[in-house]
Amino acid sequence: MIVPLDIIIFLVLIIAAVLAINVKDLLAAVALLAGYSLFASLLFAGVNAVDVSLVEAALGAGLTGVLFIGAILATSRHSTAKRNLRRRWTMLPLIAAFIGLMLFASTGLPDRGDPEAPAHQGVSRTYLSQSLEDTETPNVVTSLLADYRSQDTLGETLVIVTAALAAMLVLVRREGDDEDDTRGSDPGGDTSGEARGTTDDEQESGRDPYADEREGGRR
Amino acid sequence: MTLIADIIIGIGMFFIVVSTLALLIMPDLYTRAHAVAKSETLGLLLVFLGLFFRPELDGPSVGRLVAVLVFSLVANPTAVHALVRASSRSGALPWTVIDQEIADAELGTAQERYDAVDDPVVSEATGGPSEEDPR
Amino acid sequence: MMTGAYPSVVVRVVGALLSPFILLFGLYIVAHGHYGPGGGFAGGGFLAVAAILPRVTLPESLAYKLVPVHFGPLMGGVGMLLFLLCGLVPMFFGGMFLDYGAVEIAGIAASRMRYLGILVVEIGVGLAVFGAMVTIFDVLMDRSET
Amino acid sequence: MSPYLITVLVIVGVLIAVGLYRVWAGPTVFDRLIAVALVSVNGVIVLVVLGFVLERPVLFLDIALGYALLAFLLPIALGRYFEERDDGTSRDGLPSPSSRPRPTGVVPHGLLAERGRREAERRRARADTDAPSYPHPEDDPDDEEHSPEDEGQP
Repeated sequence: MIVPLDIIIFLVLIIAAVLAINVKDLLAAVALLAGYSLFASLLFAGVNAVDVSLVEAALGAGLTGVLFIGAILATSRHSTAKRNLRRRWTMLPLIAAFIGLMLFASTGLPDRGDPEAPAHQGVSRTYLSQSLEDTETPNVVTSLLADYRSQDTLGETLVIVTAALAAMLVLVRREGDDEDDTRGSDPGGDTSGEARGTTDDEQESGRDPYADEREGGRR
Repeated sequence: MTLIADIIIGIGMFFIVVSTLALLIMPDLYTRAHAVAKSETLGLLLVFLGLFFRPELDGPSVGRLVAVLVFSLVANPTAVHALVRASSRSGALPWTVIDQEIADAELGTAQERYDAVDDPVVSEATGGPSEEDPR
Repeated sequence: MMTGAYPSVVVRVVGALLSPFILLFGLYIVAHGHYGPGGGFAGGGFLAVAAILPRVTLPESLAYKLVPVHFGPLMGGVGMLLFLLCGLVPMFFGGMFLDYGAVEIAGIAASRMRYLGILVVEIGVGLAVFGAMVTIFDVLMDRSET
Repeated sequence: MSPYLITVLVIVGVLIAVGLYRVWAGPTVFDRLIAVALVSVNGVIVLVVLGFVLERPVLFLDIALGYALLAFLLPIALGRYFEERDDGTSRDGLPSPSSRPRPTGVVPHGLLAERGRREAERRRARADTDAPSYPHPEDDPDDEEHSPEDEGQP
C-alpha cells in the first residue's frame, strides 16, 4: 500500500465517476466506466487483492463495455434527462449530508489490515491457517470461494446463468411474435442474417464498400 | 544494473510525460492521437525494458513481462487506429491553417477545373456544413 | 449491427491474431486459480472475450463457425450441471452437499480430493460464465437460434 | 519498495489525472474516447510497476497481461459503432458523413483546392438563402459550455 498513489487513484476514481454521470453521450460514459473499472482494479491491486483486481479488470474493463454498447445499439445513444433545478437543489444538501454521515461513521472503522479487527476474528483465522493443509491450495481466496463457501459460488453462478436466460426470454423474437418491430430486421429464420444489411460478401470479395461514396464525393 | 534500469525508465517516463502534454495542448483529434499513440507506446516499451534490469525480477515473470510488452505493442496502436478511423468516417474534421492569399491564388487557377466538375453535393444544396466555420 | 467483418484490414488481422492468445490465457486463468490470481469468473470472462472478438472483427461466416450460436446456452448449462454434479457426488459417499473431501477413491487423500474438487468447480464456473456472456452478446446482437 | 519506482508510480498517477482533463474538455465524443483509451495505457504501466514495488511481479503481471489483452475489445466495438452503415446513412439517421459536405479550411493543393472553391461558393449561397443546417451529431449543446474556446484556431 502506497499512500500517495492511493490518494491519487481515489481522486481519479471520483473524477471518472462524476464525468461518467455528466457526459451526455452514453458511448463516452461507457468508455469512462471501463476506465473506472481499471482504476478500481488498480486500487485493489494496491492493497494486494489480486484476485478481485483480476476479475475487475477482466469483466469490468473488457466485457461489460461491449454488452453496454450492444444495449445502446438496441436503444438510444443520447441521454435525454431533463434538468430539474428544484430537484437538484434539494438533492445536493441531502447527498452532502449523506457523505458527511458516512465519513463520520468511517472514523469508527478499524484500520485497513488490522489483525484485531472484528472481521478477522472468528472463522477467518481458521481458514487462513487450515487452507493449505485442508485443500493443498496456496491461494486462500480460491479455496474459500470454491471449497469452504462453495454454496455461495453456486448461487452466484446460478445468478449469472439466470441473467443469460432472462436476456434470452426478453430479447429473442420469434416469427410473428408481435407487429411493432422497431429494430427493422426481417424475422425469417435463416434469412434474417442477410436481411440485416451486413455485407460480408462485399468484404470478402475485397471490394471497398466506401469506394462509391468516395468517388461520388470527389468526382 | 539498477542504475541502467533507472536510466531507461527515466527516458520512458519522459516520453509518457510528453504524450500526456500532447494530449493536453494539441489542437485537434488527429494530431493528438498521432502524437500520443506513438510516444505513449514508446514510453511503455522503454519502461518495461528498464524493468528487465530491476533486481525484483524473478524467473517466471520474465516471460510474462515479454508477453505484456508484445501484446501491448500490438493492441494499443490497433485500438487507436480503429477509433481514429471511425472518427474520420464519422466526419470529424482535421485542424487546418487557412492562408487566405495562397488559397485565393490556388482557387483562381482551379476555376476552370471547377467549372468542369459536376458536383452532386453542392447542387443538391440540402443544407449547410456540419460545423460552423470559424471564418 | 456490430457483428461481421470489420472494414479495416488492420483490425481484422490483429483480431484474428489475438483471439487464440486470449483463449489460451483464459484457460490458464481457469486452471491456475490455485496458485495465482484468477479462477472461474475471470477465466470465463476471458473465454467469452475470445469468442466475442472474432464476432466483432471477422466475417460472420467464419466467426459463427468458430463458436456457433447454440454454443452459448449449451456451455452455460453444461457448466452449471458440472457444478451441481460436483456437489451431488459426495452425497453418494455419505458426505454433505459440495463436500468433496468425503469422496473416497483409493490412493487419493482427502486434501487432494478437495484440490481436485476445486479444479472441477472452477471449470464449471468458467464454462457457465462463458456461456452466459456469449449468450447475452448474441441476444443483444439479435443472433439467436429458434 | 524502491523509492525510485514509487516516484514513477506517483508521476504516472498524476498523469492519469491530468489526462482526464481531455475527457472532460474534449469537444467531440471521439476526443473523449481516444483520451480514455490512452489513459488506460498508463493504467497498465501502473499495474506492472506496482508489482515490482510490492515485490510480487508475477501476480501483477498476470493482471496486466489480462488487461492488455482485453482492453483491445472495447475500442474495437466503439469503432464498430461509428463505422457507417453500407447504405450511406450513419447511425444517427443523418446522411453519411462521407457524402456530407466537408467544411474545411482551404488546403491549397490540387483536388482539394477545388473542394475549397466549392466550399466558398456554398458559403455564399448559404448567406443568401440562410438555409437551416442540420446539426452535427457530435455537437452536443451541453458540451459546448465546458469546451475550451475554439482550440487554438488562428
